[in-house]
This record gives sequence, C-alpha cells and structure tokens, in this order.
Amino acid sequence: MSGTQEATPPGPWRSAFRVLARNRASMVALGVLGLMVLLSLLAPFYAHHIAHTDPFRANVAGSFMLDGKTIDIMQPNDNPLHLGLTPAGPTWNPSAYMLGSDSQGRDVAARLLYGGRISLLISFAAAALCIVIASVVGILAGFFGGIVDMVLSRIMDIMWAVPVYLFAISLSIVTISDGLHIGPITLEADNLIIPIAIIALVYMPYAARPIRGRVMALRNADFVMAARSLGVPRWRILLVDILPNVASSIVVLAPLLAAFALLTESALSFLSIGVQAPTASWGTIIQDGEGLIYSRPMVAIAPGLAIVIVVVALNVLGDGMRDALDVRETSKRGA
Amino acid sequence: MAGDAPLLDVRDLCVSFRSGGRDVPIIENVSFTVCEREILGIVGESGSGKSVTAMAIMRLIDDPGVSLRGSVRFRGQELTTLPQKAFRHIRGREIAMIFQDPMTAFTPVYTIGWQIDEAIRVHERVSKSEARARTVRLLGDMGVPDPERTANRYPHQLSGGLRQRAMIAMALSCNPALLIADEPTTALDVTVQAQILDLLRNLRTDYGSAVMLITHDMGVVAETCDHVMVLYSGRVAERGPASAVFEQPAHPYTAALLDSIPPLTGPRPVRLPSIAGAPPAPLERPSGCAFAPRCHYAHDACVTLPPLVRFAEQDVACVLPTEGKALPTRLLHGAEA
Amino acid sequence: MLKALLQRFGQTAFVLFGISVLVFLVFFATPGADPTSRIAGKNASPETIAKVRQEYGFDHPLPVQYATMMKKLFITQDLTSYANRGEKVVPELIKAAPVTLSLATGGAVIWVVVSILMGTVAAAFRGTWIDRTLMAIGLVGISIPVFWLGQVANLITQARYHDTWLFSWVPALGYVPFAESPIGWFKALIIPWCTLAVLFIGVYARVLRSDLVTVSGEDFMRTARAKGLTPTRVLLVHGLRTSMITFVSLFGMDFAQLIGGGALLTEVVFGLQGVGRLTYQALSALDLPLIMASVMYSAVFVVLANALVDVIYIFLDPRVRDGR
Amino acid sequence: ATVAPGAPDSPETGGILRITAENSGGTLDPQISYVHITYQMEAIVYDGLTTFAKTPSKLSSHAIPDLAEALPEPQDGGRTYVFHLRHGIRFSNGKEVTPDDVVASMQRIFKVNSPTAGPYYSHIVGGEACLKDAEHCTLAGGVEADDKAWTVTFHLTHPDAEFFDRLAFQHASILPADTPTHDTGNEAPLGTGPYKIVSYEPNSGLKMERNPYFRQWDAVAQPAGYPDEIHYSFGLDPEAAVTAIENNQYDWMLESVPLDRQAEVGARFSDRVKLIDQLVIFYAALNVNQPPFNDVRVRQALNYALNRKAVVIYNGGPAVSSAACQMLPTGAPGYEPGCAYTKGASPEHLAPEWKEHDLALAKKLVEESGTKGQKVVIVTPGSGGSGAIANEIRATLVDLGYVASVRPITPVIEFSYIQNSDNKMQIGLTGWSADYPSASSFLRTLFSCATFIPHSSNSINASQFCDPKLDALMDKAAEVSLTDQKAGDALWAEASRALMAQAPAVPLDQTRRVALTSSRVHGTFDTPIYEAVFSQVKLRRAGDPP
Amino acid sequence: MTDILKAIELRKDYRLPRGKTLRALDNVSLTVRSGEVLGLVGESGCGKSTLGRCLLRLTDLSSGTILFENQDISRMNDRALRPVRRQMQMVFQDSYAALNPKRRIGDLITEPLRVHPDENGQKRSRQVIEARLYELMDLVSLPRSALARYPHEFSGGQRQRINIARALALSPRLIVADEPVSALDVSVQAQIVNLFTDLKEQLGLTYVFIAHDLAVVRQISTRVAVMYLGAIVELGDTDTVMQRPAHPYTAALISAVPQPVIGADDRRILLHGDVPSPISPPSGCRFHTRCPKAETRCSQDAPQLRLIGNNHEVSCHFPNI
Ligand SMILES: Nc1ncnc2c1ncn2[C@@H]1O[C@H](COP(=O)(O)OP(=O)(O)OP(=O)(O)O)[C@@H](O)[C@H]1O
Ligand SMILES: Nc1ncnc2c1ncn2[C@@H]1O[C@H](COP(=O)(O)OP(=O)(O)OP(=O)(O)O)[C@@H](O)[C@H]1O
Ligand SMILES: [Mg+2]
Ligand SMILES: [Mg+2]
Repeated sequence: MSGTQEATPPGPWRSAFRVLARNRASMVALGVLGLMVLLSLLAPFYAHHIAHTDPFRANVAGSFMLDGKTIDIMQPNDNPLHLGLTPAGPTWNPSAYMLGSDSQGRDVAARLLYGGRISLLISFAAAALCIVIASVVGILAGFFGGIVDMVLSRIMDIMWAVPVYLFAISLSIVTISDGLHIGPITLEADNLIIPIAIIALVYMPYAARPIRGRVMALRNADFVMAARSLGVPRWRILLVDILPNVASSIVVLAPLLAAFALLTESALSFLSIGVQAPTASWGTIIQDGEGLIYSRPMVAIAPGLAIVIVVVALNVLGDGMRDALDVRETSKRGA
Repeated sequence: MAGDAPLLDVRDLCVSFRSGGRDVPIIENVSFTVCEREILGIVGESGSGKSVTAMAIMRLIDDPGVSLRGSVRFRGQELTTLPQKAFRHIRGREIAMIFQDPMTAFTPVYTIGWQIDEAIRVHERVSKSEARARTVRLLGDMGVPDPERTANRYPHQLSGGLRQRAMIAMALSCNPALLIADEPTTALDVTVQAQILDLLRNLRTDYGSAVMLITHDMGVVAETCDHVMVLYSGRVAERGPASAVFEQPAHPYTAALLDSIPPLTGPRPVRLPSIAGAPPAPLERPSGCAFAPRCHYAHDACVTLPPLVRFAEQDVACVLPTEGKALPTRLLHGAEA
Repeated sequence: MLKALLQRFGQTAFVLFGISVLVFLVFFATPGADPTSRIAGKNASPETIAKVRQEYGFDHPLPVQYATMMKKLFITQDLTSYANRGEKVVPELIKAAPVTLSLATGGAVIWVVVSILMGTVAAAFRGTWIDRTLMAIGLVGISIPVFWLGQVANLITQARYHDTWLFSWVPALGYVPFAESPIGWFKALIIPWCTLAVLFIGVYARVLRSDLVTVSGEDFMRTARAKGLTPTRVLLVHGLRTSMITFVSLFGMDFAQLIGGGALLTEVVFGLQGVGRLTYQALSALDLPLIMASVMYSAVFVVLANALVDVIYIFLDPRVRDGR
Repeated sequence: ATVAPGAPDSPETGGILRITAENSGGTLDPQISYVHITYQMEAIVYDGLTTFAKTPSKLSSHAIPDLAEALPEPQDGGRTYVFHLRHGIRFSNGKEVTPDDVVASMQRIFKVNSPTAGPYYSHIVGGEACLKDAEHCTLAGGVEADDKAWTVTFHLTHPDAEFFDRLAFQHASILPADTPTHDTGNEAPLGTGPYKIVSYEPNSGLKMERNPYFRQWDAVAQPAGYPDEIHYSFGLDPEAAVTAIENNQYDWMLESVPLDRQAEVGARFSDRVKLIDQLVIFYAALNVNQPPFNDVRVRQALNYALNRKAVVIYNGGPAVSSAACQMLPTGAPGYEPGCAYTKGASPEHLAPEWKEHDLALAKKLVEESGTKGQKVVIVTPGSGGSGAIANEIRATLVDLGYVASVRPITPVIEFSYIQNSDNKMQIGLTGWSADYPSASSFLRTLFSCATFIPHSSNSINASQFCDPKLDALMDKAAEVSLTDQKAGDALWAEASRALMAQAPAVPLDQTRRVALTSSRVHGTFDTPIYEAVFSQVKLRRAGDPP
Repeated sequence: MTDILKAIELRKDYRLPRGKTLRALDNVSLTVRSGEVLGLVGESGCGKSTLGRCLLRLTDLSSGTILFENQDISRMNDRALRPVRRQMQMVFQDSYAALNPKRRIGDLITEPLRVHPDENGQKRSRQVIEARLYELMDLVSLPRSALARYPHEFSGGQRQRINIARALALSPRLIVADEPVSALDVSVQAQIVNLFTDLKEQLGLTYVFIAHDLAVVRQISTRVAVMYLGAIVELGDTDTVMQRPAHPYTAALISAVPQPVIGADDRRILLHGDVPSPISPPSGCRFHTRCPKAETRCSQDAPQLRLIGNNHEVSCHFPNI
C-alpha cells in the first residue's frame, strides 16, 4: 500500500479533514453555521441600514412607516375596557419590523441577529473554555493517576451528582446577584464571561471523563510503553505521544459542547439568570417572547427555531467529525 | 477417502466491495469442490480472501456495497440465488460455521447451553429439555468435562479451548453435512490447538461431516487435511491433494511459503529462505500473475493472468508447468531422515 | 459484596458531604444572601432583626451553623425555610417528590419505548431513507430547547387550539395526584411527558442505533446468523439484548438526574410543583434550607441510581457479575 | 334547604370557590406573615379590635370597629383608649373571645418578633421593653384587660393618629391566649372570622371551611360568607391561570392578568374582568448621598426627563396604569393632584397632571450640575416588568449624557440590597404599597430621617433622604390629623409637595389590578384594602343563567 | 561470555479488582549472556511479556533483583534509569500499537536520538540525527520515501522494521523482543527473523527473544527458556532442549507443533484440559494437573529448577533425562 506514490501523503489530520469534506451533511451543517455566524455579524448593518432601528433602545411610544402608513408600535385595543396594548406584529418587510416588535417596542428581527452574536459567542466560547479545562483535568487525572486522579475524579463525581441544569442555575443565581469578586478580579453580573464560565464549568466533567478515559488507555498503550523504554521523559510523553492522540477525541467533543452550551445558555437566559439586559441572546428573546406568547408568538418562536437550526447543525457536524476522526477508521484504512 | 459426488461445488466465485467509489475485487474466480467427509484446507496469507470466501458461501456478507458472482452449489442446489428464507434452513443445519476467535463468537449475555439450544430449536421442533439433553451430549462428545454444568455457564467463564469446543458443539448441533471452520485454532495455544485439531479430524467418522478448514498455518493443513487450496491475493494459486502439494508444490508461491517456515527438527538454516516484499493490496493487484513481483521465476509470460492448469495431481495457476519448467521436488526438509 | 456496598456507602457520604459544604459556603459567600432582614420582614426594627438573628443562629460561627443545619435536615428533620417562614423543608420535598417521580417515570416509559423502536428500526434499515429519516427526527428532538417546546405545546393545547376537539380534553396546567384521579393524573401529565421525552428519544434512539450497528459487526452476531436465525431474532435477541447494557447505564444516569430535579425546566413550563421547580424557587428565593435539602435529595438520588444501575448491570451482563 | 351555621340565608349561598396563585405566602401566622396574599386570605379568618370595611368603599377609608363595640374616644390627649369588647364572639373551637385574649395577642406581636412590632406597636407603653426582651414581654401598663367591664385599655407613650388603622392590620389579629408564642408556620392559629383554615401545603394548596361558631355581628366589618368552602391551589403561573379561569377551571387568580392576555381578556370576557384600584406606587429611589444624585438638579432632571407615557405603556396602558407625579398614590389620604415635573411645570408651579416629558429642561439642569459623563448603575429586580422600565431609565440617562447600565438583582434580594447603604446604590427600582391607607405610611415611612439606618439591610428609606424640616412638617401633619382630619390631610399634601421639590425619587406610576373571574362568579367583593373579600363571592350554580 | 543481565528471584504480582492478586511471575531467576539469543517460550498468559517488561524495568517489580551489567536497576526511578535505557531496548509484538499513529516515521525513529544526549553529553545536531536516521533506514531496508509517512500506511512487516530501527537508534546492547513476529504472516515472518539474525551478526547484539512459536525460537536462539504459569520449567541450549526435552511440558509442547510435512510424526503427546488460571495456580508442581506423568508427590511439593546436564536446567521431579 505504500511506496508506490512518491508525493508526501496527507497527515492524519489532513486526511480526516478530507473525509469530512466529502461528507455532504457535514458540509451543509458547516454552511448553515457559517451563514448563522455571518448573519449575526451583519446585525449592525441590518439594524442601521435596512431596518433603521436601534434594537436595544425601548421605543414603546414610537411608530413606524409601512407602505406609506404610520403604524403605532404599541397598538391599543378597542375592547370595551381598552385593556391591553399589543406590539406590532410581523410585517415580513425587512425594512420595517419584519418579525414584529417585542413588548418594549424593539425590532425582533434585528434583535434576533444581535442575539445570535451573543448566543453563538457564548456557545463557542463556553465550548472552547470547557474543552481547555476538561483537557487539563482529564489529562492530569488520566496521566498521573493515583492521588491526582482520586482527587479530580471525586470532584467530578460531586459535580456530576447534581443535575446539570440545577448546577448551572445555582451558579448563575449566585453570580447574578452581585457579579463575581475573586480577589482583585471583579466581574459585573452582566459580564458575558460569567455565563460562559458557568456553562464551561458544568459541562467540564462531561468532557473530562472521556478524555481521562482515553488518556488512561493511552497511558497503557504499547507506544507509550515503547517511549518509556526509549527513556523519553514523562512530560515529553505527555506532550508528544498522549496529547496528539487525545486531540481527536477532544476536537470531536467541540461541536457537541457548543450545542449543549447553546441550549444551556438559552435555558439560563430564559430563566432570566443568563445574559442580562440590555444585551440580547436567543434565550433572552424567548424570555421576552414568553410574555407575548399569546398575542405575538413569533417573538418566542423565531429565536427557538434559530436555536434548533444551530444545534442540529452542530450535532450533524459533530457526527461528521466523529466519523472522520475515528481512530479505528484510520487504522482500518491503512491495514 | 471421500465420496464421489461433490458436496459443495464452487465455480468462479468473485466477490468485490465498493469502497471509495470503486469496486475492489477481493476474490477473483475462485473454484473448488468439497466432497462428503472430506477435509479441505484453505491456506493463504492474511488478507488473501479466505474468510471472504467462506462468508460468501454462507451468504453472511451484509455489506451493502458487496457484489457477488459465480456459482455455489450445495448437493446440486444453487445457493447464490436461493431466497434468504430458504437459505436460513441451510445455514446452521446443512452448513455450519465456526469462527476464529472463540472469545467473541458467543453472545456474552447468554449461557453456552442457551445458545446451543437455540441453534437446535431454530431448525428442529424439539422441546427445551430435549434440546438441552442434546446440548449436554454434544458438549460431552466434544470432550468438555462436566458438560451439564458447563452448559449453564457464560462464555467468559470458560477457557479458550472449552469455548472453541462449545463452538464446535454448536456447529454440530444439527449434524451438518459441511462444517466451515475459519481459523478455529489461531487464537489457541499449541497444546490446545492439537486437541481441537484432533477433534476436527475425527468429525468425519463420528458425525459424517465434511470440513472446510481455513488456516494460514501450513502445518495445520499438513496434519489435518485431505485436500488443500492455496490462495494468493484473492486468487487460487494451487489446489490439490495435500500429500501432492506438500511433496511437490507446483506454484512458486506454495514452495516459497513452505520454505520460509523454520523447521522444528533437523539442521537449522543460517538464514530462512524468505519471499521479498508483501502481497499486493486488492487495488494494486497486477493484471497478470499476482505473485510475479515477488517471484524468483517471474518472466515475460507472467504479465498475463495464468489459467489454472493441471500439474501432476494438482491444479496450479502458473505458467511454469506448461512451459515444462516445473519446480524441483521439495526436499522433505524437517522430517527426520 | 458487603465490602463493595460499604465502599459505595462511603463514597455517597463523601459526595454528599462535599456538596453540602459547597452549597453552604457558596450561600454565605453570596452578597445579600444574609436572610436575616428578609426573615424579619420589611421595615422591621433593629431589635427585631437582632432577635431573628439570634433565633435562627446566624450569630454562631459557620461550622456550628453547618452542623446545626445538617442535624436539622437529617436527624430531627425539622429544618425550616428562610423564605417562607414556618415552612418545614423536608415535608415540602416529600410532597414534591411524587410529582417529579410521576413526570420522570411517565416520560421515561415513553422515551424508552419510542427510542427502542426508533433505534432498532433505524438499525435494521441501516443506510436506507428510513434510517436517515428516523435519525434526523432524533437529531431535531435533541436540538429543541425543552422549555421552548413546552411553551409551544402550551400555546397550542392551552390557547390556540384548546377549543377544538383535538385539545379540548387538556386540563389546566398543574399536577393532579394519582390517588385523587388516575385519569386526571394521566391527562395532566401526558403533554409534559411527551415534551420531556422528546430530547431523550433523540439521544437514546441515536445511541441505540449506533450501538446496534457496532454490535452487528461483532463476531457473535455473525455466529447467530450462521446458526440460521431470522434477522429479526438476531437483531432483537442477540443485538438488542447486548446493546441494552449501554442503554441501561445511560438510562440510569439520566433518570436519576430527572428524579433529582433535572426536569426543572419542564416542571417550570408546565406548572408542576416538583422537586426541580421547588429547587429553582428555593434558589431564586435564596432559601438555603430548601436549597440544601433539595440538592442533598438530588445528590442522594443520583448516587443511589448509579448504585442501582450497577445492580441492574449484574443482571444484564454476566461478565460484570464475575467482576471482570 | 338548611343553611349552614353562620352562612347568609340567601339562594346564592354555597359552593366551592377555587382560587389559583403562583406561590403560597409561606407562614400562616397572621402576626408574622407580611405578604399581601396572606393578608387577603386571612381577612376572613381573623379579626382585630378594628378592621377595614369588607364592602366596597373609598380608597382612603379608615378603620372601623370589629371585635370592639365601637371606636373609643381618645382620652388623656390621645394616649389612652378603652375598647369595649363585643360579647359572644367565639373562636373556631367554640371558646369565647375574652379581654385576656386581646392582651395575649398584643404581647404575642413582640414574642414572635413580628416585623411591625417596632414600627407599629412599640409606642404602646412597655413596647420598647418588649422589643428588647421579647420572651418576658408583658406590656405592663400598656394593655390592660378588665374582665368585669369586658374592656381592654391601651396606654400609648405618645398620641397616634393611625392607631386604629394599626390595630386593624393583620399583625394585630386577636388570637386565643394559648396560641404558641412562636411562628406557627403551616398551622393556622384559631380565628374568629366566618372561615377557618383546615389544611395547608405551601406548594400545593389550602382549604378553608366555614367556622361553625361564626355569627355575623357586623355586616361591614366581618360579613358572613357565601361559599361553603374556599380552595386555593398554588403553582400555576399567571399565564396558565388566565387560561384556566377562561376555561372555568378556577374562579379567581391572586395575580393580575399578565399584559399579554389583557387584550384578549378585555375582548372576550369584558363582563368577567374587574379593574381594582390599589394604594400602590412604583418609583425609582435616588440615593441622595451618591453622585450624581446627591445634586438636587440631577434628581429633578431625571424626573423631568423620564417619559411616563412609556412607563404607562409598559404597565398595560392608560386603562390600568396612570403616570405618577408624587409619592402619595391617588386616593390616599392627603393626596392632592399636582405635577411638578412635566413640561411647563415646576415645583413652584404645579401642573394638574403629567402631560409630557421635558428633555430640554432636564439636559439644561444636568449641564448646570456638571455631572455629565458620570457612570450610573440602575438596580432593578431581576425578573418581572421592572427590567423594561429600568431599560427606559437607562435610555433616558444616556440621553441626559450619563454612562448608564442596568444591574438586575434577584428579586428577593433587590429590596434589601437597595436599602443597604454599604451597597452604594445610585438608583433602584421598587414599589411600595401601604398596609393601611394613610399618608404617613408612604411619606414618613419612606423618607423620614428615622427610617434611614446606615449599613443595614432594613433601612426602608432607600433614598437615604433626611430633611429635618420635612420631618417637622410631617410630625405636625400627624399631630393635626389626630383632631382634625381635614387640616391634617392638607398638611400631608404640603409635605408631599415639599418632598417632591427635593425629588429624592422618581415616581413612576400607579397601577390597577386586572382581575378575571370565572363565569360562575358574581357579586361585589372588591374592596380597596383587601382588594377582594372572598367571603362575599357569590357562585352561580350549574343551571343558573350566566 | 559475560552476563549482561541477571535476574534473581523476580516476582510480579498484579492487583486485580476485589482484592485478588495474580502472580504473573513467581521466583524467576535467569541470566542473559552477552552475545547470546535467549528464546523464551510458553503458552499464552504464562508471563512471558511480564518477564520481558520486568527485565527492562518497564513495570515495577514486586520483589527480586535485576542486575544490568552488574548494576542493580531493580529499584531505580525513571530518571535514574534513563542512561541505562539506551543500553537496552524493546521490540513489541503489535507493530501498529507500538507506533504513535499521529507521528511521522522519521520522527518516531529519531525520537530516542533527540531525548538522549550523545556520548559527550551534548545534544545531537540535526545533521547527526539525520545521518543516523539514514543509516538506520538502510540497516532495516526501509526506503527513504517512508520517512514522511504515517504508521498506518505500512504493512505489518514494514512497521516491524520501523520498530526495530527505533530500538536500534541508540545502539543498545540488549534487545528484548516481545513476540516480534507472531502477528506476521509466515512469508514476512521469515524476513524479520532473518533481519534479527543479520543485525545480531552485524552489531553484536544480545537478544531476549519471546515467542510462542517453537520453530521460530529454535531458528533464532542459542538458549531456550520454557515458561509455564509464571515460572521457568526448563532452560538449556536450544538443541538440547528441542531434541531431548527433559520436562514433560516441553515435550508435549514440541510434539504439539504442527509441521508442514505430511505424516511427519504421529506420536503426539496430547495434554488434557486447559492451562489453569494464574489467579489460583495448582499446588505443588504447577503442571501436575495436565501432566501425563504426574504422581501424588507432584501435587504436594513444587520442584525447583535444577541442573541435569550441561547448561540444562529443569524443574520436574521426574524429568526425561
Ligand atoms: N466488508 C468488507 N469491505 C471491504 N473490504 C473487505 C470487507 N471484508 C473484507 N475485506 C477485505 O478483503 C480482503 C480479504 O479479507 P479476508 O478477511 O477474507 O482475509 P483472510 O484471508 O481471512 O485474512 P485473515 O487471515 O487475516 O483472516 C482484505 O483485504 C479485507 O480488507
Ligand atoms: N496489567 C495487568 N494487570 C493484571 N493482570 C495482568 C496485567 N498484565 C498481564 N496480566 C496477567 O498476567 C499474566 C501474564 O501475562 P503476560 O502478558 O506476561 O503473558 P504472556 O505470556 O505474554 O501472554 P501472551 O502470549 O498472551 O502475550 C496473564 O494471566 C495476564 O492476564
Ligand atoms: Mg480471516
Ligand atoms: Mg505477551
């Protein structure tokens, strides 16, 4: 199988990428994610140049133009008691409250795009942070074993014994009340780092356990034994032999964690303990929409759909990456 | 030694898999016969297509990209076109199969006895207790100590040798006419292997079954088989009565294979005769003789695919015999003079 | 066996201790969490506040407070809430448990049955459009935020289409005890069950399918086919049975988390007064005794369920039985 | 049909009233609980010596006699009151109410550390001592029973114009003398009203049945009840509650109809909607000790700049919300219309009502103060509608040139958070509703020097406002009210104007409750203090015309 | 000939779950003489690999002493062992598992050169490393084009060559080869066996060659040790042991090997039963449960390894002299 072609063959990463590139579903998912990211990056452009609104500024007393007519954003009702004010509904016109207004008179479509920025940012950042922490914990526990493993595993046991959402909610409520003050570092309650860190932390055991398991398996692998018999120092074994081999397991976790993070973020924000106003995320928009679900369900439905689409795309991508990076798959191809 | 009408008649069997958008031919035009009570050995290096041949006969390849050509006749009945439902009555009852790794070939969550009972009860309408009685008897016949208790044990509780015996017992549970054994002793120790081979050898007298024994160990073939077929890279290199093949291999590959086995007795060669290189991957298989790139005797004629020709008692896919340049008779090296 | 049991017990105790200390410390580290002024009531005079502080023992050092709280929680079981004065916490939890148990059990029945069906069918038709469709449905199920799904379900069944024949039977949100009316109980819970199950159906169907696919490449599946068994029997009796081992371990974890309050979003959206919602309310009200009790409760359940899964393992997998 | 004991003999008597609420109110102990829903619930279970009318009346109506035969004349310059107890009133166990029960109940206020023990009752002679040493509280010389004359005499350390109102508040409910002197929690003590609480689970529900020993003694103070039983269910959020009531699964909900549903409810069930006035004011407290609000011009600027129209819209539009210009809600004693901070008005020249915000003037004031560009953090409860208003204030402050941000805080903590001077709150959103109708419970409670306690979370004066001149004015108003209600009210109105001139808060709006009933419910039962008196709900039987 | 490695009464226990222990090595003593090839045979699970690893100190011993060139290495820690490591290397059975799948062949082979300083204690330069690399590639007949490739792109035989090249990089004196040819096809096996033979001649190496295939062991080794259940039962010169096995187990083992010759030898000694579990080994002589010659004594006292001829040791009460 070797020797016939002279050109340098692709490395395992590159060839995995090629497999991924051939997977149509993954590519579609990647496209959808890219589109979502692009749309959210375009949020200011949309808000300023198309919709002409400030999606963070309350505008209940205002009005807008549609087809030459002036429409009040908050529309009074003509029931006998004059009860209730209903925000403008979807116009399906990108330049004028395309998806309607929320209860503060803000353009839902523009907020959806801005919310996407925050939701995606949190989801990606939390996944990245989680992976970093989990890798450190998992690799330390798996590689050094013994007492290090004992302590870290017990900590993970404790974290894992509390349902994930409960854990996240507890941490959020605690930090939301007055931000976070650790020594000289002060994080205001509305700092995005707080939800990011919380989400990263609660999913840490989820990611760290498989990493630990993988490292433990690798620690007893023949090639590590071989490296030891060559007199390679431990830190170098860790760096050169273990890390690159757990890397694929770690990378595969990324999209899944991003999906979890997005769902968790939206749940926290839905409970008003995630992203704090005036910043918007898809979860906070759903929360805004909860108060309008009977009169203007679109406010809650639109961000929900956005979440579903992104999470589906992340999961598909995750599946594709798992197939592409599967270690057994690679070895089978070479056998 | 063997019955006259062939029990199993395989003609021009070809199997290919789709992979990476291409058809990968794994075995090409493999033909052979197995007669009643005969033991046929199929040898070849890893990846030469031995298992695929066996699985193709049993129609056990469920890869969606597989394509199968040729004919497999069992007692005159064409198997390749038989509907799945009808085929199930042949599987396990007429043709049974045992696999290389007795560790993984049993479902881990059921007892050995349960699994053998199941094999009996699929094909015959017997009560549970009758089935169990037969299971116990079979296990006893296979030399399993304390068969009643063993039947109630789980696969992981048995040693490799016992497991393989149980496997054979399961295969024999419906008295099959043909037993296909895919490397049944590779995972076992030599001393245990000797016991299992002994068992297999006695099957034809005790159960009247023919055996297709797949192995990569020439020693096992020499000790056990009546006939032998040598596969090289998915094609038949040579086939014929074992005595003839071992005495005078007609294919340079067979000869080289035999030579490269270090002898257990007699003088030790300083260096072992070895074959340079490695067998080609299916996709890189030459269109001519697949062995030519590694062959001492390769010459211009080898660029075309050599047909199977009759040489002495065996059939061989090599041009040498037709060119009259047959290989020298093999020194009976290893046997104590 | 006894030793293993003791070890388990020790681990449980350790985990509980760790969590309780953590909760306790975090609570007192939270600014504004000092419950004294809330207990005393708005506009209470400083004397009253001092009295309350003394009465509730907030003037003792933290370790003493911790010990007192643990004693009240586990031994005398008369721990009272800080937010709802006079409310005993343990009975609250005991009353909330059946709600959560009903929700989780019903949801579990649905998701187990449906996901086994989906997973098995998809595996049996591997590579066909049936497989792809089922797995895509599962994926969407995984991706829907449960609180959103619940809201949409409510919108449809409680408001938009409540007047139609389709949903006119749907009762008001809330829990109906089984003992009070089994039919009411069922009607009140069926929509929450389905909502809760959607996520898990997706997860389990996918896990089961991929497990079955992996298993179908195993030697023993080939053996089973070689015996002449029908494909259905091979898949169900040999494949599914073996795959159930992973399935059950996953199930144990998830079910435990739900019983322990993990279904709180569902409980919140459907107005079910279960453990999850209780915990959420306790957290929102920074009601330490209730937080402590419910977190302990949920940890106990998670740990217990893990132990239970180990036991079930022994039934399902004879290899585990022999300590292999 | 035979009528149950204590029930009005009317064809509308009977049935079960089903009430839903999102949360229970915690402890049932009437002398401890300080939440509105318990107040409302227990109004028909307990009685005080005085009470508020349980039939429709004005918002500003004062206390009337209940267990007392009549309101006694003040003696000793308003420091002594002799109450004649009614005869033959029984607790729900059949025991008669005696003067000793009254004395014990007054002592119990201190013994159980009732939240209002200090602010409302410590001026009873012996009260201060009781605050310090609750266990041995006797109120000796303060409350005296006379079994022969069947009277109870109260001695106060100083005159109190609101004494009857305070005795009407639920913390002064009369309980049997042998009621345990600790928080009874989920067990309700015995009461004298038409109903008794028979079961209570804070997370699922509460049941009331008729008190078999109740006989109506005064149809206004404690009328006999129509429903045979009253059931509360806890756990349904308001959205779901509306749906459930629309579908006639419940009769009444304790929360207001959420904004989202008001249009729908108004259109489909206008005959089943009740709009109930409340004595409540929403406001933003401005910390007069923290920049930039330590400058009166900035406080006035914000008052000018904030668009109350938006605030009204957030709270449901003009039908249910009205813009507030002062810290006394409309309808409170001493309230006089007048708006200092709207276009064309000033503290010296009041406009009759709020018309339009005046951003230009506000900007000018800010310019003068030289505080532009400073950072302002708006503290708001983390959930509910306050967030939107906080956001509106943020936008306004940004318009005025500040760098403003919103900090939402868990609702349960927010109230005490903004009170604690250690937190250096600048501006905090909150609301205040009175326990009884009086000007002092708004002005004096929220803005007098005495109610600012530094470094404490129980410092109701979140603005940290202390002006001895205003204090003196309020003292005078209280004193005059003792003898001349009208003159007193005028003084309170003056105090309110004086307070607003200093603008230690931004009054936002006053809202009405939007209540929805099932189609079974009729009868008038909405009253100002209790908002609804459930004993007065009449339920249609099946088959009755709707 | 000098002794390069001396193992004295090695014992290795593995802890198993539930407090059981498995004695994988029980009082194994052995010397490896400079320049010889010591073949180590025995059935699966008898402790061959464990012994191999212990000899190289890749696992900790439970007890016993190992002298490498008269230096006690049995208690050294990883750091102290490092200089010793370059003198002794291991080649593994599973050629794929022994190579890090994520690294290029060139990097894998030069790894030891990079982590060990040269004779003068200096870090090796790129040029030196490269030169050595090409030397090694030639030694094991690998094409240079292989350098930039990854392990999965090679056949089993080629991978085993890579493993051998890496083991040779630091010019060790002793190589422990743990079943290096068992996973290979016969035709490739012959190539590798020849390679081992050639390298030994060229570089003057000493091998401990572990295999379960007696024929291979006979081909390559000068002395043979036969193991059974964690103990050495027979030890002697290859020809002596193969032609006149003294231990009944060795005899059965040799006779059980199938030979590619028709009608070779039908006087087979068939053992009964399976190898007992090492967790609960039989009392007395461990082989007595399967031994055709077992007597009561065998189940009571365990025989010691004793010299019965020139260089020929056996642990049996009734050896075939
Ligand atoms: N399902 C499949 N799809 C693609 N290729 C396959 C499949 N099954 C087997 N092959 C390929 O067919 C070739 C022959 O495989 P086979 O299992 O028959 O070899 P074998 O002779 O039995 O070897 P071994 O001695 O290792 O068992 C191998 O190259 C293998 O990779
Ligand atoms: N890490 C370990 N933990 C527990 N037991 C082990 C471990 N490694 C090996 N063993 C056990 O020790 C015994 C000897 O193992 P070892 O690998 O040395 O045998 P071996 O002779 O090399 O076998 P094989 O021929 O299968 O490679 C076996 O019973 C094995 O199960
Ligand atoms: Mg095979
Ligand atoms: Mg080994």
